[in-house]
Amino acid sequence: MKQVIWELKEHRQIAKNTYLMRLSGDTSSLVNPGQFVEVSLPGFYLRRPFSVCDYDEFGATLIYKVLGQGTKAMTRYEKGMKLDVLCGLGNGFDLSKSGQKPLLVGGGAGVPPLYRLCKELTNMGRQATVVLGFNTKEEVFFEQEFLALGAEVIVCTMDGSKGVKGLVTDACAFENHSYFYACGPLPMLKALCSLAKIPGEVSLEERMGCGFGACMGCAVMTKTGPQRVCKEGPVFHKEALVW
Amino acid sequence: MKQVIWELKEHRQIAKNTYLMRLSGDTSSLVNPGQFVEVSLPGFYLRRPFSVCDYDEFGATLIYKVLGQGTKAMTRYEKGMKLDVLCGLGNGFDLSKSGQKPLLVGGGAGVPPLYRLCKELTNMGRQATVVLGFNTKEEVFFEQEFLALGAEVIVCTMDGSKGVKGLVTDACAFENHSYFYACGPLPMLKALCSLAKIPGEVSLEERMGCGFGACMGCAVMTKTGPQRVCKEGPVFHKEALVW
Amino acid sequence: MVNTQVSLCGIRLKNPVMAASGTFGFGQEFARLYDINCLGSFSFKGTTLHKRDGNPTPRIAETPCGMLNAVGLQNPGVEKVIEEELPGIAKIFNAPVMANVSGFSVSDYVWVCELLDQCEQVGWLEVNVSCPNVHGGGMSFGTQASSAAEVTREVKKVCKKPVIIKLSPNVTDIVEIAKACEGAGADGLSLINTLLGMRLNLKTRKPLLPFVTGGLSGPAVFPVALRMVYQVYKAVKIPVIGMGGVSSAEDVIEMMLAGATAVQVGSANLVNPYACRDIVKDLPRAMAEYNITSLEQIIGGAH
Amino acid sequence: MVNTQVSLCGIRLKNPVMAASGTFGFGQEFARLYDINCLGSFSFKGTTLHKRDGNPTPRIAETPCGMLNAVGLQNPGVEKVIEEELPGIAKIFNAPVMANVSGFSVSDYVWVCELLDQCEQVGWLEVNVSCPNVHGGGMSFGTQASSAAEVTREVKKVCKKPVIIKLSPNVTDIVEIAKACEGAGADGLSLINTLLGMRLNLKTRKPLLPFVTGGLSGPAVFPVALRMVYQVYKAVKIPVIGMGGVSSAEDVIEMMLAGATAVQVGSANLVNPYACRDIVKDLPRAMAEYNITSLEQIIGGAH
Ligand SMILES: Cc1cc2nc3c(=O)[nH]c(=O)nc-3n(C[C@H](O)[C@H](O)[C@H](O)COP(=O)(O)OP(=O)(O)OC[C@H]3O[C@@H](n4cnc5c(N)ncnc54)[C@H](O)[C@@H]3O)c2cc1C
Ligand SMILES: Cc1cc2nc3c(=O)[nH]c(=O)nc-3n(C[C@H](O)[C@H](O)[C@H](O)COP(=O)(O)OP(=O)(O)OC[C@H]3O[C@@H](n4cnc5c(N)ncnc54)[C@H](O)[C@@H]3O)c2cc1C
Ligand SMILES: Cc1cc2nc3c(=O)[nH]c(=O)nc-3n(C[C@H](O)[C@H](O)[C@H](O)COP(=O)(O)O)c2cc1C
Ligand SMILES: Cc1cc2nc3c(=O)[nH]c(=O)nc-3n(C[C@H](O)[C@H](O)[C@H](O)COP(=O)(O)O)c2cc1C
Ligand code: FES
Ligand code: FES
Repeated sequence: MKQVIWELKEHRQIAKNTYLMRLSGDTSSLVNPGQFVEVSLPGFYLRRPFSVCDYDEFGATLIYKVLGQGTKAMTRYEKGMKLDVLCGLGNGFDLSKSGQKPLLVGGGAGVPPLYRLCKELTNMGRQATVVLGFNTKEEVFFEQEFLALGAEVIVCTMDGSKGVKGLVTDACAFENHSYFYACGPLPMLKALCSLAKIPGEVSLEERMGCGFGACMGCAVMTKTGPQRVCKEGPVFHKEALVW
Repeated sequence: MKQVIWELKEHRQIAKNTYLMRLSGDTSSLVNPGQFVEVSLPGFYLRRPFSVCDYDEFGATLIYKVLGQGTKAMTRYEKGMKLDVLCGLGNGFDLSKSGQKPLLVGGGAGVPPLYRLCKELTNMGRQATVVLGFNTKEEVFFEQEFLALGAEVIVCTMDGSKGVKGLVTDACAFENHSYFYACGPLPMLKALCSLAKIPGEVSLEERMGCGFGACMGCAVMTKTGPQRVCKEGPVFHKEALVW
Repeated sequence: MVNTQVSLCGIRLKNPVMAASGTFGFGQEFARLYDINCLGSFSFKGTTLHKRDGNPTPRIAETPCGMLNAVGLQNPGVEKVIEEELPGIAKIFNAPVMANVSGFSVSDYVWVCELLDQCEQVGWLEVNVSCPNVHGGGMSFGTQASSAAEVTREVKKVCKKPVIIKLSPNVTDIVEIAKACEGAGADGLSLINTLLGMRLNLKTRKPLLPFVTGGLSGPAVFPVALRMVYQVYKAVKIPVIGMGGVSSAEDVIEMMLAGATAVQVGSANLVNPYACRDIVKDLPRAMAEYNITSLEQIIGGAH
Repeated sequence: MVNTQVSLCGIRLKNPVMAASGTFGFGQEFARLYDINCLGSFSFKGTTLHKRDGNPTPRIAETPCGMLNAVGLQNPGVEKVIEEELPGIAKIFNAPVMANVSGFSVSDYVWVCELLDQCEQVGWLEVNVSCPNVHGGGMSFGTQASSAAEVTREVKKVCKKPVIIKLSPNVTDIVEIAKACEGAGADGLSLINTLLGMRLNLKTRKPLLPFVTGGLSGPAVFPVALRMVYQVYKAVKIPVIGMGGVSSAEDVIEMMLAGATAVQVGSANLVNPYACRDIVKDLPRAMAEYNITSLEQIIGGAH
């Protein structure tokens, strides 16, 4: 973990209520896809956690969905703004377990960290299948970006306005894959874990006090006792969790 | 009173710990010299009161001294910044009483409102004498500006590093004037009022809740009972006050 | 169309938003800025039997997301309020107002309430047993169940109009005091008054307020106020008026879900003179966002 | 040269800045970021007799200038703390630490304190009779003078080290409770723990925290904390540790002027992991600004 100042270089809406921020600055504390950052928002007491969607040595990309007051305020941030960020938080995904044909499942605001994951897996020569779930066509984002990485992409929408109609679970052919990675709303993750016969890991969300392990605000129950989403997580093995 | 948005057009240091802000926007609620505004500072709960130093139909000038956290934050405000301002507060000075040779006495951060006052008095053909008091040479500001209005200007410094050494009271020749106007620290105002045999009026400072008469936070005792500095003041006749 | 009406002790309000006592004077300053008839009502400045000049200044200090005040109940006294202020209010506000009353003895409260109860414009008496800014004042009544109940009981004897007791948050168990007031006949409860706080002046190294302590208000206290409204709503049957840091339409909704029948806006008026109007204007949008069609239906909805 | 040293119950601290319990874990996360030996000391996570998994999540909510927590004393239990955490602390911190203790019965407190009292690294026992986030937990002890005194008395019997009682701000009269603890033998007092607060989730219309209420901390509570430190300092002879919203060197000075011998920094660590270090670094500048040459000399200076 490292406290860094990032400058907002690009900020645009990419789907309904969904924005992309490209930020420049020190990313040296990022080591795994699936790690996250805690962004300090002027006028708000607690920092906001966001997964790193992608990064290089010069900066990182975040994608956020407008959910409450903080993310609403973020939409007004302008190019050139400096953001105080705790970077390199959490464990991230375990690339070593992927097998040859990993399945990546993302729902809504859970899609961003899968992009970096997919990129690294593809670079390792894996053939990733990406299932992206949204409520409706207007919310879909990053389909093209995943395709550009060379992944097979299946889009699902709840209302059927695009791609497969229904839940991501309806579109997951677990039997064709050896391992899965998932990030999204809790009900989606629970459903996936109970349906999937294959091993896999999921990235959890929890309201956080600190984001770096100090406050015990974000504990989730695991087979070995409570663990911190921000420190031992956000990625947990399917088998470790006690829902 | 009117709530307005002013844009910061110019911002520079003019003396030790002393800054000038030129702001553009609606000034239609200003009617008298000596009125003040309440500026909302991002990140601070209460607004900050500042006297209007000068204005025209396009904007106003404020001069502030760094005193605490809020004014310290203000020094970092950049051109283009928009400020939420309650404009046109308080009564202001009574021009009609000035006589031909009014005496204007300002101490430190109390100098700004005297500039507009002096300007209006000069425009009315009065011959103003302005006594400006500061701690030291580095804090002196607006001597030239008052001279440019055609006023006689006497600068005093406590340490004698510029002009008359000592208090403004040492430099006030009350006998040559029919009326005085004063703004500055409370001890200075008290001393003036007790020394001056001539009539006059003083502008008071008080910590404020609202600045427009709603909270009774700023009351000062007068012969007719407690009165609000923000509403019945900030300018009070020497005789009205009960120190 | 959304319905913002609520009923408070039998009086219909066009919406639950009221200005809180001590932050709205007698309405005049605000009436010059906007038509205050958009408000459900307002509670006027705390009124005492005799005129009070209040505490020495400074009376105000800033705090993170809030402020301290030690105004000390400066007011012209009940007679002047009735003779001068109420006729003034009649010109700017055409619904019932809430008369906020303070005192230094039970008989003070009784006297003032009896007089104000007879004024046509007064819809409710809001009996402040919780002002922290006067020595030997209301605060002491509001920090004990027995004395809060006594004031309630005696005031009720002389009033025909609904009597609302305004409670202090500076207590171990607000529920106990709320129940005692209900038991003594209170028609409603207002909470919270200010939390007792303090600041120092680092330059002089002395308390910033010559009164030493002051009452903390503003957004900083909202979570404490909400908790107390929630707890008291659960424990009593009479309506609760929620206040403490309310600054937005969302805050109003949160207070009502916690159990408030009406919601007062205090300090927000001081930093944004249009706060009450803005909140009222914004209510329909916020209601739509949270699928609320009638505010009255959400009262206590979080329980 | 300015002198930042203070003495707390006979133990010399290089400066009065300590991290507050529950916001600094057992120091490990922070030791990875900076050398925590720059701190006066720190109080480790509230420790109970048996291991506790804490409350269901969410345990954290945001408030204006502050936060609510309902962690519920998640900790590995006193034995694991002694076996695993204290040796861990030994590697990163070479001054005495403060052992924060919670319990659900007087005997709980006694057991845990007795065990921790024997640990070399422990300088003081900080007995938390004020945790609002456990049902039937410490809070009930801290809201009554008699039970707070009882815990104090029993714990004192088994401890050689200074016993500091951590008080709850959710009381009508903190001075009464402080005096009761002093009378029962307390060597010092820590205040304040969190104020009881609450938030709702407007989308679900239910309490945001499944525990319903949470403890309010952060800058929002600073004026309340300062007032209590001021009041308690005036009433007792034992040292007071001040906390509640402290986030800057100026806040430390304000707390000390009000009467604090040492000052704890809590929530600030969570939003700025370097908060304690930054405050310590900034102290000499702030002292110079307010003409302070020795911090020990300003304790209670506002009285
Ligand atoms: C590890 C992690 C990674 C995340 N990555 C992303 C991402 O890449 N893109 C994205 O859009 N969102 C992401 N989220 C969710 C994101 O943090 C929340 O949407 C955001 O904090 C909401 O802030 P707000 O101010 O708009 O909401 P408000 O409800 O106004 O916030 C109030 C408080 O609750 C917290 N909070 C509210 N909702 C959530 C939530 N779902 N998860 C965690 N905290 C919450 C806020 O952080 C804040 O402290 C992630 C969350 C976690 C824990
Ligand atoms: C009618 C009026 C006109 C003023 N005009 C000017 C001016 O033209 N130029 C100038 O430099 N200063 C002026 N002042 C003083 C100015 O308002 C304060 O210096 C400023 O508010 C300090 O803010 P701060 O955040 O730096 O101080 P802090 O001490 O951090 O502020 C804390 C709180 O105290 C209040 N406060 C602190 N000092 C004062 C004070 N002396 N007077 C009133 N409130 C105070 C602040 O407004 C704020 O609410 C005027 C004050 C009044 C009442
Ligand atoms: C300047 C000021 C003066 C107040 N005067 C009174 C009063 O006279 N009577 C009263 O019952 N409450 C008084 N209050 C308390 C408010 O009515 C309200 O209960 C409290 O401020 C909490 O609400 P808020 O956070 O919205 O301000 C006063 C508050 C402030 C800030
Ligand atoms: C997340 C969190 C956990 C806490 N846990 C404890 C605890 O275990 N024991 C304790 O005595 N106080 C605990 N506290 C209270 C703090 O130590 C401190 O008294 C309080 O937060 C006020 O200080 P602050 O405003 O600086 O945070 C906790 C506070 C927070 C925010
Ligand atoms: S958020 Fe503080 S420990 Fe995870
Ligand atoms: S500051 Fe509110 S009445 Fe003057």
